[in-house]
Amino acid sequence: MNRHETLISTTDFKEKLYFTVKEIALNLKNLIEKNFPVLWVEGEIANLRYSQNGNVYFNLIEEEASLKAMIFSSDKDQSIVPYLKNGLKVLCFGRLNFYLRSGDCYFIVRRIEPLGKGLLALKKEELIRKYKPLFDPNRKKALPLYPKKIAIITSLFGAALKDFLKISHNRWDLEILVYPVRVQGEGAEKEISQAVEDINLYFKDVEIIVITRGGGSFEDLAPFYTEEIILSIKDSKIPVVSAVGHEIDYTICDLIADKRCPTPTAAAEDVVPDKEEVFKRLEIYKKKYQQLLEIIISKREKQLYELKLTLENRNPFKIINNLEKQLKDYTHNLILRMEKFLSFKESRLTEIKNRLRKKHPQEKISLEEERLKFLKNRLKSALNNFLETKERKLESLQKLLDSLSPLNILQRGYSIVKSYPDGRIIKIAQDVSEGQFLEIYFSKGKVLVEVKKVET
Amino acid sequence: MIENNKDLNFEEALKRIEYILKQLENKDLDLETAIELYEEGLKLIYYCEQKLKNARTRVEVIIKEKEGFRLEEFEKAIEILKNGN
Amino acid sequence: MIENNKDLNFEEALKRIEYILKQLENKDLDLETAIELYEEGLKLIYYCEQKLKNARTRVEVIIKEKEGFRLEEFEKAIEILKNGN
Amino acid sequence: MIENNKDLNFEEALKRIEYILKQLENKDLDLETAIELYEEGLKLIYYCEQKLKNARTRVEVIIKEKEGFRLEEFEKAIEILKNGN
Amino acid sequence: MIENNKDLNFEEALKRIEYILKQLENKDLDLETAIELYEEGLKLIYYCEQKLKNARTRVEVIIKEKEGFRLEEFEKAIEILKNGN
Amino acid sequence: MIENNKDLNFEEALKRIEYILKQLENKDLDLETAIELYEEGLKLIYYCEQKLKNARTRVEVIIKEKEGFRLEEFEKAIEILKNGN
Amino acid sequence: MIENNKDLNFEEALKRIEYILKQLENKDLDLETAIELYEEGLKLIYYCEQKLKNARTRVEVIIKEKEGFRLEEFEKAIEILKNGN
Repeated sequence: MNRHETLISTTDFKEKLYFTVKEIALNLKNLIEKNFPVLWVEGEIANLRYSQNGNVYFNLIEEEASLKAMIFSSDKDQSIVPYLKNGLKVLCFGRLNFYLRSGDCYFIVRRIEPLGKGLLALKKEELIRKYKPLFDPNRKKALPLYPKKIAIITSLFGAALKDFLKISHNRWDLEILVYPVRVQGEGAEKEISQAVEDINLYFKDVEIIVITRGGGSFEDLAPFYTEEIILSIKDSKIPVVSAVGHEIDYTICDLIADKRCPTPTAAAEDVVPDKEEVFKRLEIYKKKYQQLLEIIISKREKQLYELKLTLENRNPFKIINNLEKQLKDYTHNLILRMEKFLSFKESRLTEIKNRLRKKHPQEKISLEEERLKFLKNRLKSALNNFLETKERKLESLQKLLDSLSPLNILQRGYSIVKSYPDGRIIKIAQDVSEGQFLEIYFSKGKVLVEVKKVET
Repeated sequence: MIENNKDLNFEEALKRIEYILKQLENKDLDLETAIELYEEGLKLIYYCEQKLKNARTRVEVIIKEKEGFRLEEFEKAIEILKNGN
Repeated sequence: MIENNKDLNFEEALKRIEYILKQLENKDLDLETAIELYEEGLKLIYYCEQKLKNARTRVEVIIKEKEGFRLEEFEKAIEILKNGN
Repeated sequence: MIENNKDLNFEEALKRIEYILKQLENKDLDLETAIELYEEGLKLIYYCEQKLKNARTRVEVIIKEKEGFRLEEFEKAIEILKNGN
Repeated sequence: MIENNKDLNFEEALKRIEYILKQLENKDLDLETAIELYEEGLKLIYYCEQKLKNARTRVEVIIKEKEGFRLEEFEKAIEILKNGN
Repeated sequence: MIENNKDLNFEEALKRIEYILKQLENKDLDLETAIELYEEGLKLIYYCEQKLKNARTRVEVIIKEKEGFRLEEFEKAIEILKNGN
Repeated sequence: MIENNKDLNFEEALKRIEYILKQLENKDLDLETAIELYEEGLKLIYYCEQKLKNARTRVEVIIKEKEGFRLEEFEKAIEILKNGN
């Protein structure tokens, strides 16, 4: 601002009607280049572009104002160019140059410094962008929890080492190798990278590498923002712990390392296990073991006891008792059924006996006796009838005979004369001789006569 | 005409009597014959009467016998019956 | 006509009696035969009466026996029955 | 008609009695047969009664035996039963 | 009917008893068979009772033994069981 | 049924006991089997009790041993454990 | 289960101890296994304790020479480097 004022005051306008282009251009060139031999300009980069010939062009702007700027390829500050980008606020060092032919005024930049974040931040951002895959948390190696050997890369005389050793002293059964390096200044990053490579190559039994240093200025920490650090840590087979710089700000080394600790003290606490803590843990484990085993055994004891009770409950006595009862029932039933069977048979026999009794032949005998009596009577009466019939018949025959008796004529007065004693019937007198006896039959009675005389 | 009447059984006797009665009904019958027939008839009738009387007596005897009967006797009787027949 | 009456059982005897009765009802029967039949009939009746009497006695005996019975006796009886039959 | 009754079991005896009862219902049955059947029936009934009496006695004996029983005796009994059967 | 009862296990014996009980409900069963069944039944029941008595004793012995038990004895027992089984 | 119980570990023994308990709940279980199972069960329980007792003793021994422990001894023990296992 | 414990580093030992703890948290763990694990665990814990009791840190400095590296005791190294530098 001060320099601007000076420029205006020294440029006195000469009274002239007109100027030629050349006059005014030369005048401007003179005015600008004379008044601003070298200067620092603060502004924001815009319209950044790279030309074929390697020159870099951009505008420096501030609100409405803009200044064309360029870096010649021969001049350009190689370390910064990669970090340039639109919108970046920078402080540029250089001189103003007016070009007659084009009438342009360019600020020829010799050096650029970022404003705000600073160069380290820029570098960090750029390196992060470049090696993005390497910062993937998944790539990070796990640290052995109980290392036997670790290596520390640090300055032998720094406070960091003192702090680290103080914490780790007899904290664990551990071998600590110190790899002394410079931790600041030109080329320190090369020593550190070399150390990482050496340890990887020659001390393979080292389990953790710790890179540490105390806090310092940006300049001091510059080695930890280098590509060398990234590449060596990336290639390390041994996990790397970084405890570099500020507690708040992470260096590139912090980011690429497998673990970052804010301070050397914290690193020691993190990397070196605490035997007291492990003792405590083991003590707890012991107690837990005891408790858990007790639970297991008690559970089994309880379980077994319950099984025992159940088994005793299910002893075969119950079955035996039931079976005995069943057998008693069987006995009872058997006797009962046999009794029933016998009773049935007895009642059946009684019934049959009664039936037989009813069939007693007595009845039949009586019946037959009756029948016989009847037959007897019939026989008697039959014979009687027979005889009576015969008698009656005989009687009638007799009567008939009587009625037909030749002697019936005697009733009428006839008589029958028979010779006597021979009884011949005398039908004619001739048959009679004198003196002969004759019997004369009358109807009633007869007489014996002697023939006196025969008349023929 | 009159055969051995002893051999004549009751029925034959009766038949003979009936025959005699038929003869006697003949008016032309010779008196002597008639008287002979008549007498024969009378005798046959008597004979039959006697037979009947005997029969009745025998029946009574049989009935009486039965009461004094024993099984042995019965069997004897059976024997007698068999042989007697 | 009368067969061996020992073989004659009760029923046959009765039948014979009935036969005799029928015969006797025939008026043309000869008197002697009638009497013989009568006698046979009576004897048969007697025979049957005896049989009935025996049966009665036997039945009474059976009932009495049964009360004093023992199994051994029973078996003897069975034996006797078998042989006796 | 009576078979070897020793071989006759109770049921067969009962059946025989029932058969006899049926026979006795036949009116035309001969008296002697009837009496014989009746007698056989009575004897069979007696036989059965004896069998039942024996059965009862045996049942009681078996129960008593059982009370004085030992396993050894049982096995002996089994032996006897097997042989005896 | 009684098979070799020595070989009869408890369950079979029970089944046999039940069978016998069922048989005895059959009114047509022959008396002699019934008595045989009855006797067999009672003997089987007795047999089973003995078995139960033995079982009871065995269980008691097992329970007593258990109290005086040692692991070695247990292993011996296992051996015996294995062989005995 | 009892396998080589020497090879039976605690858990298997418990399972076997549980199996036995389940079997013993079966109403149709044969008496002899029930007794055998019961005996086996009791023996298994005793076996398990012994195992538990042994376990407790062993735990105590382990704890005591630990007190007199040296690292070398530990490594010997490891050796023994490895071979013994 | 126990691997060659000689080769067992501290971390593995602790892991094994923790693994055993997790196993023991299973209440249904087999008894024999539980005791074995318990014993192993306790021995491992003891092993770790012994190891820790003797825990020391040794600090050495890597000194780069023309032909490789040399390890130097810390104090001495400081001396050397101070003077040499």
